[in-house]
Amino acid sequence: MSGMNQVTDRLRERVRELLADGKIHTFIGYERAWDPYRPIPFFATEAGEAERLIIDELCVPSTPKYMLDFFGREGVVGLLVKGCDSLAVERLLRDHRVERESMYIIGVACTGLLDRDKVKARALEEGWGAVEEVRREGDAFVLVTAAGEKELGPEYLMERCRTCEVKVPTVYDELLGEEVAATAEPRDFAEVAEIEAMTPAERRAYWERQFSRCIRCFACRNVCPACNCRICVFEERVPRWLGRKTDVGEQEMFHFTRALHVAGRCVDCGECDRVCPVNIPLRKLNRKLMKDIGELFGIEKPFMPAETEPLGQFRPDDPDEFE
Amino acid sequence: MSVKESWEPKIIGFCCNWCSYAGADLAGTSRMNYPASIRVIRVPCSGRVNPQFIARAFQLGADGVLVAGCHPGDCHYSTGNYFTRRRMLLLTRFLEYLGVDPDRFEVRWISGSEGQKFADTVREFTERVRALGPSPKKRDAS
Amino acid sequence: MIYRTLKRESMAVLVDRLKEGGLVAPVREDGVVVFRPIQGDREVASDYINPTNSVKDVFLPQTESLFRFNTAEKGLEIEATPPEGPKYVLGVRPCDAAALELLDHVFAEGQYTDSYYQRRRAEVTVIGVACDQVGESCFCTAFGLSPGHRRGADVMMYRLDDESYLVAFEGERGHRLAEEYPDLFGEAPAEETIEAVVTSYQSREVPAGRVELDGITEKLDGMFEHPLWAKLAARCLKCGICTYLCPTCHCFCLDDEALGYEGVRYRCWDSCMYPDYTLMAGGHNPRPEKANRTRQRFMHKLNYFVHNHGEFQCVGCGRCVDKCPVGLHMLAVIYDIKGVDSDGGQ
Amino acid sequence: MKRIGVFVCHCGSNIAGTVDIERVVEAARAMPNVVYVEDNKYTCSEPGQEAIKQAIKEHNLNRVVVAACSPRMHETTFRRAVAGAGLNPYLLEIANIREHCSWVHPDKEGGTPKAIDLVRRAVIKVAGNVPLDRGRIPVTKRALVIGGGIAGIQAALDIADAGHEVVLLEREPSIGGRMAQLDKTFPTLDCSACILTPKMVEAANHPNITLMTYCEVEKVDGFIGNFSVTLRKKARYVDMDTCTGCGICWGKCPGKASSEFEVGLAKRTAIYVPFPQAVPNKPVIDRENCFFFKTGRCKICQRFCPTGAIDFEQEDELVTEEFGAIVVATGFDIMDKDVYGEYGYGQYPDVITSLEFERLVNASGPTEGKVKRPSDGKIPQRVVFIQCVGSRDENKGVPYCSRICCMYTAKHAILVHEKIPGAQTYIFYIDVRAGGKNYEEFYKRAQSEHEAQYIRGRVAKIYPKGDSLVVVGEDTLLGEKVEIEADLVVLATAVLARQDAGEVARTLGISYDGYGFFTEAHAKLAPVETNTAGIFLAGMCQGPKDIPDTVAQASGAAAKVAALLSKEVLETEPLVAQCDEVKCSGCFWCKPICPYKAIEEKEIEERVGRRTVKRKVASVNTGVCKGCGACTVACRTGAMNLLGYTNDQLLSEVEALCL
Repeated sequence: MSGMNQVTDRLRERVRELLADGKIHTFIGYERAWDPYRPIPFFATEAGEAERLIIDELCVPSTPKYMLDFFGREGVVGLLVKGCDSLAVERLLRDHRVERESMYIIGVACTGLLDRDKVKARALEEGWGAVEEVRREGDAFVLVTAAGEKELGPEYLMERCRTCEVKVPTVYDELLGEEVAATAEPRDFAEVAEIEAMTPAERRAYWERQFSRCIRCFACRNVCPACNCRICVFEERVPRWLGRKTDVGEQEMFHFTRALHVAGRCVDCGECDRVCPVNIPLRKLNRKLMKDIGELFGIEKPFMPAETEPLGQFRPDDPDEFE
Repeated sequence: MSVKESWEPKIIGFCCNWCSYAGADLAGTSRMNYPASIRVIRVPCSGRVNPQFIARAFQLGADGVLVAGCHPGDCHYSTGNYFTRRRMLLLTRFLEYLGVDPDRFEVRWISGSEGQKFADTVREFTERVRALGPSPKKRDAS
Repeated sequence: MIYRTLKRESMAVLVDRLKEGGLVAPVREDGVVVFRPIQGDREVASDYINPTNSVKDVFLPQTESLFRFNTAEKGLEIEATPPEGPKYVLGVRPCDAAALELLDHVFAEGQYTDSYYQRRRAEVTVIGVACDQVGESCFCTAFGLSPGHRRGADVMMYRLDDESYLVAFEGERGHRLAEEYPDLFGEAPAEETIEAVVTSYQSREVPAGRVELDGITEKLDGMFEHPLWAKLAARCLKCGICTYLCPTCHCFCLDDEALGYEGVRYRCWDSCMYPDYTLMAGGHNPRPEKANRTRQRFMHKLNYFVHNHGEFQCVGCGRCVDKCPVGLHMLAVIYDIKGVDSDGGQ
Repeated sequence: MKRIGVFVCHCGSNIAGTVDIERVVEAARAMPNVVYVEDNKYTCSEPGQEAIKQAIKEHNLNRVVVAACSPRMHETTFRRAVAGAGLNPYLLEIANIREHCSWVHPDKEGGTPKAIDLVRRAVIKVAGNVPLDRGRIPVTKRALVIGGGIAGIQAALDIADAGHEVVLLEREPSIGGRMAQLDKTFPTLDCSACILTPKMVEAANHPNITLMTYCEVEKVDGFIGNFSVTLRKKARYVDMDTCTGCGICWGKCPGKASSEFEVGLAKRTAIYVPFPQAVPNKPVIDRENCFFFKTGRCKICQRFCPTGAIDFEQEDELVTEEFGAIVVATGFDIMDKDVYGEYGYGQYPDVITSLEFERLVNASGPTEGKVKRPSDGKIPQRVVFIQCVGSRDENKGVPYCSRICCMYTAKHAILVHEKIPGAQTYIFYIDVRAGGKNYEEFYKRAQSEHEAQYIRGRVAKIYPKGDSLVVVGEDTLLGEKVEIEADLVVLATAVLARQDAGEVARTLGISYDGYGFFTEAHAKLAPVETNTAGIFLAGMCQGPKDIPDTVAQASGAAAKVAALLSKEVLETEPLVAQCDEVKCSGCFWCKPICPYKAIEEKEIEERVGRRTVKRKVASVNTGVCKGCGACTVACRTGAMNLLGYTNDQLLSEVEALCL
């Protein structure tokens, strides 16, 4: 296994060409910024800016959702897309929110991203200082830091990457780096089962605790590729789908609605979990619905954007437990 | 007076116009007695029932919610209740996951000729809800 | 100003006493530290740099009922709903405490004051704990604050040694606390010790706080149309994390919740980062683009507020730095502003 | 300003007996926007309705709530009453305090608070009602019938007789369909051709019918009353106007091909009419078997044609025509025979299908009506029929019953007995289904008068022995193995939907079931309608059925079409879905959920900042929408709403009841 950083030079070269040739007017990738452990989305608009682009296992934020900001604009936007991001692209395509022709997708095969918070905690503890480069060596990650090379084991992988089955983007115009086989751990829903095993009162208490922390910042919604409505119901005043109040009832309503609105369309990218500032386990809501959709309707990969969403179709012989 | 003493369950029912609402009408014309706990909202099809309506009812302290539609295959609009069934299969599980007692939510297929079934459903459902006590929302508020 | 000491083991007793009057303090919960009401045997967290939410939550709650109304019988009847809340907030970092004085500019000074806010400010005792750890994102010193600053705090605790805290009580509310629980607080240590401890906190190194802000307000005066805003805003997710976690952001909106004839008017936070923040009834939005809103946030903090109230609207708590999912935070933006030509290179 | 009047009905003692009307009236007075409340003995009576009208005028009411019996009972009555006072009829809501309250809750303490809740629900809801009007859409007074079998012919004739123009479309060179291939028909043993051909001719000569054979549907746009259909006129290479159908060309043609009409039992020429009674009786050139098209040389037909009608330059032609209604009568296929290898079809020439038997026994068939077996032309003495070959067989075939096989097999047994003196017939069956007028009698006659021997059981295998076949099966009634030596074995293979039914359905925008049969709008109450308004079904394309049922259904479909085309304009239901274009994101997940295909994609222009952008939004065809509201739930953003049952109203109803 080799790391994504290996394609950095090629990436810069291609973006430089694409921008110089006018094939694209913007390229959305990553740059290392104030906190080198947290590369941030970078919008290159001039060929010279291609030099700032990087790609490695710390480049986490998903880029496709930014396409909505380019709605109605002329020209093509270049996107750097990992496996998980490609599902986001597909999501937006199936929801008719972007046009394929408006994107030039540079795909990169990814073998799993680093959990930045875990890495950062250790870096602070051990005083690693800035990180300059991230490599993959076999199963391990090697961080080139101010304090020398540091090796991290697979336990530093992001949770969502452990069971990832889409290492190679499903959609791209060109693919950088070699194809990698999907060697995911079996996809189970252990965290969902854990909650299912609670008593109703425990579950209620659990979710009330989680939801009561919610500050309604809408980061979960805004980062989500499936939450792509022009106008979100949460912004509508008539009808009043959701009060602006943040009491427990409204918070439950918010999280209930958000989860159901992405049910069947969630690509399990896990971005909602990542951005939540107060650690609400949003993915446990999404994945509960995903698990049930899979089991009830016999959908093998419920995270894969499909021709028709599972709730927009039926089979006469669907399970019928209602008398 | 405490909530518990004065409490009678309040159940919100969503009934499709063509089957279940007609079934409830038939229970009426047949003078079948059932508890006054249920209040029915008429919808053209059970496929019109947005899960958010159900969540709103629970949020506002409904002790139970009933969704009733035509039997699968008999939908007036041919396929509406098949979509309802998918949605409700998911919703039942999701509400339970969020800590709503599954006995507070009920989906039934009730045809226009099943007045008895409507009455029985309300009676049984009311008893189950009564056994659970007032909605946790109501208890919080009191 | 009164100085006392507090034994570490007495801290628990203090918490128990304050609980009775209503206490909000940081707790560790599901991997985050947040300010929460302390009830029962809920444990107050001590090992944190700063809670994720700010102390603003206590004084300007995210949702606050203002009054109840009824339009049924005799036209309009209104009944005020006086603010409820804790009497004490414990574990406040110096930056958050200082932020309260910035909020005071808005809600408690000048021609229009906010009685709900004022009442809370008058009733709630702010008990600060000076920072033993400086976070990587902390930059309070850039705003003239420090890990041991006492601005805005009624009480500030400094670690004296492994056994005890040095406690500084300031003003009416501070003094009242000292007087209320004389049994808990020990005699003040020697003057030099106090001086040494406080100075050690106040002169503590804050690496990120070295950023120089001189002249930035003036520079921004001429940057309203600068292309930098669009460049910065490109990566913004339009979420409200930065504004809602910020101890100094204070925008709110009013809303009614009515069923039938009765209802409640409440206010709740709003964020200039939201597209509907400036949306007018007729559908016009004067800040339609992300760039307009991003500019608003930083201009407000680094320019407008300075013009209106004479100081920056930022205390360097670092929450936006830590939590912005795409690194569009105060520190990064300050560097970017400093790095560009104010005429946009034109 | 909303001014709501509430009218509480006593219904004699039906309501007043168990609901405290006074308390309901008092409670209603305090409800939001209610400016007037009264109670009446019988609100639905003439004086009751008059009182509503009076109150609307006197108190300037602009919304009305009637608390009375079920809306299913008197909603129309009260809408009319409200309209009588000049108010839009949709500014009315009904609180059902009889069927849902007084009749089921005998105690006033239970019923009265509930009645108050129900009134409040209606009061809150009606505040959100808006005036609604029926839409009007024009109707193109022409029908298209797709498929020229007996179903299509019948439907076309009936519509034409009702005075409307019809285009009867057939993809083969001649109309007639399957029925033209049959010999006799059960249970009367009429000659199929004798009863069908007059109808074919009638269809051809009817002034209101335009026959379009050798044509297919390419594309269907539009909706009820306004379909725009693109038709492909396949090149015949024969000019229909100049050809006289003299037959010289097919007499001279050297090209040979297996005859579709004779199910491969005979040959035809490359330029051909499918069968002697074909309508139109003018040939087409089968390009694949024509020497000229294969080699570039021949043109014998052209040389001999006395009228110069042969035109090798002809090309397919696309024409677009407007129709108000469409009848789909595309017929059926027969199961591929080699599914059952153990029966040796294809391997043993004397194992044939029932349709082949029809041709063998037909006087104008390849054997001129003499039942000669294919292998050596011998007259068979022992004929075995096997029913349910593919039907009712979940493993290898289809689970459903093909409905016609029992009866035609009985018919075949009778024909064998009549035509071959002394011949013996054996019929392997699972059940005999003879549910039709005179059917049971017919089947009994086959047994008693024609000595057909019925054996209940399946056939395991067939193997040859000398020049005959041994049929090995089991008699499940006797529980023993049977072996019968036969000269001919006839398989009653299953009726299947047309192979390309799915494609046709997609072109038309109608739905089809797992087998490919087109789905009727309602299994019982709308058996000829489809979910696409204006498109109707007739015959086997909807499911297996016999000729009488097919004809009845065709006439039924025709009656529906005639009723539709007799209108100048269609009035549309006002309680339909509506899309808020500002909110609509254009994701179109509402589309697959709509059973009526009422949602279309529409492009709009919009100002975004300083730019004008184009985007697609959902648009509801109100002529097609039936107001089920399923789309509203598929719409996350709430752009799709259902008039009369809006999201806002339903949410406020929930709130009103949870107060």
